[in-house]
Amino acid sequence: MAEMWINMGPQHPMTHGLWNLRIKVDGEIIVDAVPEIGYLHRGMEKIFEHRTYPQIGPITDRLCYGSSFTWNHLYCLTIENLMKLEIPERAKYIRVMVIEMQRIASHLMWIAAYAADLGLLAGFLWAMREREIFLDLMQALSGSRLTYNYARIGGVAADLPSDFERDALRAVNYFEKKLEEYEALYRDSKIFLMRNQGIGVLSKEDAINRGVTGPTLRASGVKYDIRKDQPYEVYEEIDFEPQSSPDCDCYGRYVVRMNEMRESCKIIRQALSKMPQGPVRVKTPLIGPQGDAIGRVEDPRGEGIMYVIGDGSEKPYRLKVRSPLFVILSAARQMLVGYKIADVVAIMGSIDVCMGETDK
Amino acid sequence: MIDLETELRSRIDGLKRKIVRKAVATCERRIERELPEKIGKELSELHAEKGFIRMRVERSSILKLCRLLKDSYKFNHLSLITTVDWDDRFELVYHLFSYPYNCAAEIKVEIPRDDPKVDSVTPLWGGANWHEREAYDMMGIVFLNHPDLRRILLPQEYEYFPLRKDFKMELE
Amino acid sequence: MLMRSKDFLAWADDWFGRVLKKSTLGRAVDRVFTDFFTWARINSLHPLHFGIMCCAIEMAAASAPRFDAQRLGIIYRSTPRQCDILLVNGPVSKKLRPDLRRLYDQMADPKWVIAMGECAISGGPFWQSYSIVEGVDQFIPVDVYIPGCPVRPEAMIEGFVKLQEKIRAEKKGLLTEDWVRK
Amino acid sequence: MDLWGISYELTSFLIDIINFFIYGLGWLLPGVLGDAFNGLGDWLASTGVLNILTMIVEALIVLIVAILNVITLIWIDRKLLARMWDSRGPFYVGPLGYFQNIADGLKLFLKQVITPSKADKLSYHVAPVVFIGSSILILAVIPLSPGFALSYERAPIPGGVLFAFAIFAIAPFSILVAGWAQNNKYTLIGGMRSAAQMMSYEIPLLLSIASVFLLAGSFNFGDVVEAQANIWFAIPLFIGFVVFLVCIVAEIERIPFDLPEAEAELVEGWTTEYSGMRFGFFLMTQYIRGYAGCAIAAALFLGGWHGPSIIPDEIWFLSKAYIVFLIFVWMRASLPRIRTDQILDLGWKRLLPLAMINLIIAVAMKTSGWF
Repeated sequence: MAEMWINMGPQHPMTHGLWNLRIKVDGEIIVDAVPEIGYLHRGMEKIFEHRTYPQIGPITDRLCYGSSFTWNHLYCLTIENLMKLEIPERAKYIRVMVIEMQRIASHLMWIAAYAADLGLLAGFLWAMREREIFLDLMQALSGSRLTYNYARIGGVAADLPSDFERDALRAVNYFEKKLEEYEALYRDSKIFLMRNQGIGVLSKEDAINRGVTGPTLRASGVKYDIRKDQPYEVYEEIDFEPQSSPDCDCYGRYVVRMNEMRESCKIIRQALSKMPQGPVRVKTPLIGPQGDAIGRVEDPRGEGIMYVIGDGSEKPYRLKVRSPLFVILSAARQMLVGYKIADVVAIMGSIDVCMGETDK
Repeated sequence: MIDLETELRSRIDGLKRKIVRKAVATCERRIERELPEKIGKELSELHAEKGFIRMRVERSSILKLCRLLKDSYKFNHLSLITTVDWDDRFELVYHLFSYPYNCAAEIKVEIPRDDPKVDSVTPLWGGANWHEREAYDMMGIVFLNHPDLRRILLPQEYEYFPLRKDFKMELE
Repeated sequence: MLMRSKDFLAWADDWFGRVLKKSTLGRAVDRVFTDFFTWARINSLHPLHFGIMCCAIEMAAASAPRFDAQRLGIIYRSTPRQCDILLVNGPVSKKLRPDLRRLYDQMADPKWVIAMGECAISGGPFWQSYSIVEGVDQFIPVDVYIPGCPVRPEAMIEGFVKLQEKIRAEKKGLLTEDWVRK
Repeated sequence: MDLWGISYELTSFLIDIINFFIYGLGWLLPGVLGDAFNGLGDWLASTGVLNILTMIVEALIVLIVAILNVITLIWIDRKLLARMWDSRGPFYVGPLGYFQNIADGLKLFLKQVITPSKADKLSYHVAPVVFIGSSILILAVIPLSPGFALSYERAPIPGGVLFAFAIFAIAPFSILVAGWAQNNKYTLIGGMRSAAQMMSYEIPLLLSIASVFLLAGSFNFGDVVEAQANIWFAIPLFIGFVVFLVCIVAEIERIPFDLPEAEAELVEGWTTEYSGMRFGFFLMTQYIRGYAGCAIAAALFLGGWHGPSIIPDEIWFLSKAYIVFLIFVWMRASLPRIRTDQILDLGWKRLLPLAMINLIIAVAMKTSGWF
């Protein structure tokens, strides 16, 4: 068969969002791939320049719909760095706990979409079922299911509701049992292994050179976790192990994410037990200083950075967002070429696409 | 048993952190000592603290500096390229990270507004490709020797560079 | 009297159509079948599997066990040819606009459009941004608006129920009404 | 009493009623016209016409029973899958959502039929007809019991199993044509995949049933089932049964072998451009083929209608077929989709040798005189 270009997107079940993957195939084998993004470009960075510091908070929630709290928190962290604020200890622990809950919810969303891509709808529905438990917890905290706006500059919006510790512990215990069920569905399935092992290989050198971060980088054998290597909030005092896998393939990414969920459970438990009493928020100035600051966190999808430049007014002069998926998608060609059309869904599913942050 | 294990692990972690801090300090000192000689006058600012090295360089030697940082000081991760519009000039801010030394670098480059051209760093870091395309798309900065400099987020036929300060949006 | 088969079919179609639409026979047939057809339409709403932003996640959550939109017969189809509903669940950027219009045009009649969430209704938090279309109703007709940012799954199912009510109230028959939108 | 007998009685009863009026008219009208009506009545009551009309009635009965079964299967599929996914499935339309499929079908019937302007018009319209027509033909030869089978004057169809599999093999042709005719890259790839998959799975499939023919010594459904009066063939030919099940899943394109219509990568596969009832035909045909596959599995390996005679034969047969279908549903709920090259690998490198081994076992059993 002659070579031909196939457009996958913007409306395509593989895309999970809104982008276009143009692949050139020779029969069933991919010989070239060109990702095309920007269908969800909302001009976030321009909007940021027109809003005051507190007004930006809710918009950063919409940066990534899979893990909105991480981005909200990253924004607050960056502005705190800019204003040189020290936030209360209890707020830090609450943030860490909510970030990890968000990480679990985000990874569950990932495994759901990934399973649906591979044709395993049971995986989709089961993961969505367990995700609801964590959404309930977040709802108790903030009143919203998806976009929480819970982090504030100088702390968090409100203290934990009553009995929250009990519910959270119960949810974590329940979820750890359910994770074993997932493993039975995925890891113990021969077909799942056949579809994932040796697929979408991204070598260590390539991964570093292309700027790939997060679980995708760790699955390529680089044990680099910002939570461990450049700790923010109170990650320094929490005992956990960054997960990595030497596989470099889709299965490696699966293993890394599954183990990260286990680690997140551990972190939630520790954060709950070590959490001190005290205020959760400090007073903050409305006007930011001149100068620049950078915030850097480990998003569920990779390295999230915000770089803010203040000009001494109530609005930021420039707020730049570094989205992990934006960079990982640019490495799509390296991952795709040489594999089959059917592998596109596995490879693109394994990097956990979220277009909100990518297109900004 | 478990207590012993956690105790041990936390001690090992502490040791590791000490080693890393030492490595960071070494890296910082090396850079502070060696870079001004190697780059020369064009490196107008160099300042390091807590593993975060700030540099300011003329645009003609950005590629030279980046190559040096990558090859000699193992800054193997280009994280971010920010463009800032200071009304009279553009400024590019590169954020680099080094996985082995665990330290960060920030390079600022100023570009005149009437000639927004700068060397591309894509030959060094493949990940710079899309960052530079985004910078072109949003701010209209042309990267020389870039493999594929097209608009990335906006439609190809779009006429403006929206993040420039003279592109006004009726938004209040 | 000599006709080619195509002409004959067109002639017969026209003749039957005229007789059925004008005469009481057509109205009688409609009266018998309209309820039946409406029942089929409202119970088999297949939206297009098309996610844009936050509400797409809630759309997925709505078909998950807790909310379970499948009870109402809501199944997502991946190709626009086999869908009844275009569920616009996010802001429409200027880059997406022609593609979305094309998707709408590709769908088979009868078709409905649901604008889900603030972004699809008016642009939401990104209102007046340089790259956002202020509401999907600027270029395709919308039947049901579901407010919320993001829309909760219950609200989405409620929106579907509202659409069912709308179809039931329209009570369009097979013969006397033209389904193709002008 | 068998199907032919029932249909014959029914048809002759109907013709008697009609003839009452025709002879009445012949008696009333004078002269040549009256003679003509009398002649018409005689012609209608003659054996040849009666037989042909009986065959039509019989075919209609078989078709309706089969379609009812297919609708039930679709319902079972949706309900059971939903339960395995921890949700409820269709719920509000009819008792336990049984009428959901009917609503879906009726709605598809009312949808606009779009013909893409660049499609190959003739093959675009013919392909669904060939697909559903060939699949319904399979149902003609499947007996639910010795009585409930399509026959002509109580003579069963010779070589029914062979006929069923010959018809089964037509489907890839129409899928390929459909995929080509829509002028869409996804459908083309889907069609190619489907053809490759079905053709490579025909061989182990036919080899596994060859062993059944060998033991039963006949190509008739009736004889094959009668040969299992003492022991089901699934027990001595267990390998063959497994090979047959895997192959039939591939033939009816269900998960894990549904890659021709892999919705994640190929946007509903080879039906992407079909809309309205043409798509409905495809959807329904896949379940018709599923039902046919399950019924054939029940007849060839699970002893057909044999069972304690408290329950009627037909119920025995159908419950066995449904149980086979439940296995398919279970597979769909718990397995991901396999890849094209892997499916061909599995077919040629695993199933084909297994089918050969199974054939050797059958030959050994036959020569040693066990059957």
